[in-house]
Amino acid sequence: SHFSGPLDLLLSLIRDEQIDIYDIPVGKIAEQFLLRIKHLKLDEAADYLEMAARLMRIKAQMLLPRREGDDAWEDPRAELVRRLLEYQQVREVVDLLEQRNELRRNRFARAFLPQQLPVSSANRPLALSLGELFAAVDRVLRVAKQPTLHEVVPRAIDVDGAIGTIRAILELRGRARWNEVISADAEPWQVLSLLLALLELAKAGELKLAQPRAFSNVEITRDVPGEAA
Amino acid sequence: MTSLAKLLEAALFASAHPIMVDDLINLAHDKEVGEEEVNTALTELKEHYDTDEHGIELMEVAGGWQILTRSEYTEAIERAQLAARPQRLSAAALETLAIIAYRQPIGRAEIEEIRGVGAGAILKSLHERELIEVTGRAEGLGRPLLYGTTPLFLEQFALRHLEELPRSDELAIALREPRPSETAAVGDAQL
Amino acid sequence: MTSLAKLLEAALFASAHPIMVDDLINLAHDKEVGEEEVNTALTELKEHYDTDEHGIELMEVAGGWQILTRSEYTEAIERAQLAARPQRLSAAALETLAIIAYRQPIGRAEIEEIRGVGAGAILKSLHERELIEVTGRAEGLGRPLLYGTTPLFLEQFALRHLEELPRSDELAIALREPRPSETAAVGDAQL
Repeated sequence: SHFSGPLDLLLSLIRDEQIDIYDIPVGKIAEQFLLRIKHLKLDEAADYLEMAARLMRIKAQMLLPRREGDDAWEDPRAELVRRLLEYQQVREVVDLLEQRNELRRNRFARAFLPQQLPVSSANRPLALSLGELFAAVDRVLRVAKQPTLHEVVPRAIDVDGAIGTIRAILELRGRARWNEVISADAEPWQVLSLLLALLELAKAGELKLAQPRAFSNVEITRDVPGEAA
Repeated sequence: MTSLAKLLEAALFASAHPIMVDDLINLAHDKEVGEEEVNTALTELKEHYDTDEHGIELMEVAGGWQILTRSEYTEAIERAQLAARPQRLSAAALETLAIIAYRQPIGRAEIEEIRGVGAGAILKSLHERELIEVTGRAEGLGRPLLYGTTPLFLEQFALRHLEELPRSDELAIALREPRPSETAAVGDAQL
Repeated sequence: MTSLAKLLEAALFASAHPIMVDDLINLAHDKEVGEEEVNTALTELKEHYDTDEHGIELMEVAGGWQILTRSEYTEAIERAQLAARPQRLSAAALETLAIIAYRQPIGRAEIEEIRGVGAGAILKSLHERELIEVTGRAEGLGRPLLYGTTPLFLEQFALRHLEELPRSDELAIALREPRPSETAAVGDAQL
């Protein structure tokens, strides 16, 4: 794919359709996003599916009734707009970096170097000061982990978020495999969140989990009410 | 050419990377030679390459000076397999570099948040190419590694220094300006 | 210079090895350019370097043609490299050195645990610089090497003895002596 990620794809859709980024018709764009990732065979990539799920969530939030003149109403699209604008700026910098990189790629530096002098960095004179050493001590003190105490990182696991993602994906596809709902280099907390979310949903009877063989991919199937469990 | 310019030329020819002005001053090994003299000699050398029509040129890059071949000869040299251009970076790698260049020091989670995709493999490969380095660790939980760009990044992107990149508020937003009512929601969208 | 001479200059500059005349002819990629034209261009380039007084010269060496720095500058370049500004230790190296100074004898695993990053390369370079030395081996599985500081370390920091390092109650967690209860676990970490 020539898209570098879901935001890239989304931005290109918005441009192609000449959509006002501050007033994205979420339903329409979500549909097109799904069509495009299916067409590009990206619909098995966790990052793209997550974006699809996010769009579906925003669409659902947009449909919630709100009272007339409700000042506290926050546009569910605001966060997405912020991220798209931020990403747009990244793309601009990339264009610039690409130009500069081409400028340099098209020039060769000197390749032949005279015999390397027997001056390894190790026998160059050193400039050391006690002040620097104490500053280093200070840094170590400030940032050092307690030796031997294994820190349990209470990183908030986001089970609700994972539940939302799984529900949205199953709504779209009916079934999915483990590696399709989480990216290969996910952080442990993300894996944990997903696992807990799957167990939660299985317990609630919303889906079925199956693993044909030990260590094989877990298959997630939506459990349609009325169908025999 | 003056003897200082000749000396600088010899030294620049003996290096594959830019040489800092301070190091060029040291090279002269002469108390009379300071920054001003070196800059004059560099200008002399640069003008000589430009006006005498050479196949090489002197460029200011990554905080120092470097002699490079002129771009019009690149294709012929590569075709003759006398030297090869480095591979282009992928769009994903360039995006990651752009984010790090502007936000350094920055951790992996923040990069992933901005790009919306995992960054582990890309960070590893940028690190292997010595375009980024670990500059420290963040405070707080998990103490994630923080990344920054290297001098080689400046060199490979023909930048004199990081400040040569446009400030984030100078980046034109290709999309239209927010309406006043929206400013709050999108105000912190800058890099 | 003629455009052929400029092309040859760029190629000779960019090539890691001397280039044979045949390859220089190929480089031109032009049926009109044969040995005679290349030799003329080489002579032009050589004379340009000689008469314009450059810091470099074109030489015919075993295997072909090559641009080299003039020998009268070699010494200056070498001297400059030798007298290069004194190097500073990186923040990472200083931190590692600080940990070793306070906790010696200490093993690599414990250092890595305190700093949270690998220490192999840094230990090697501190060792090469003779700022640290192996003082023994720990008990336990693998019998890991233990490091301590050297007399040169004291000399470099103008310390008479290690006790001159401030060792106060304020020295918190990382640099304090391990509590007895932690010792066992520290030993484990050195596996």
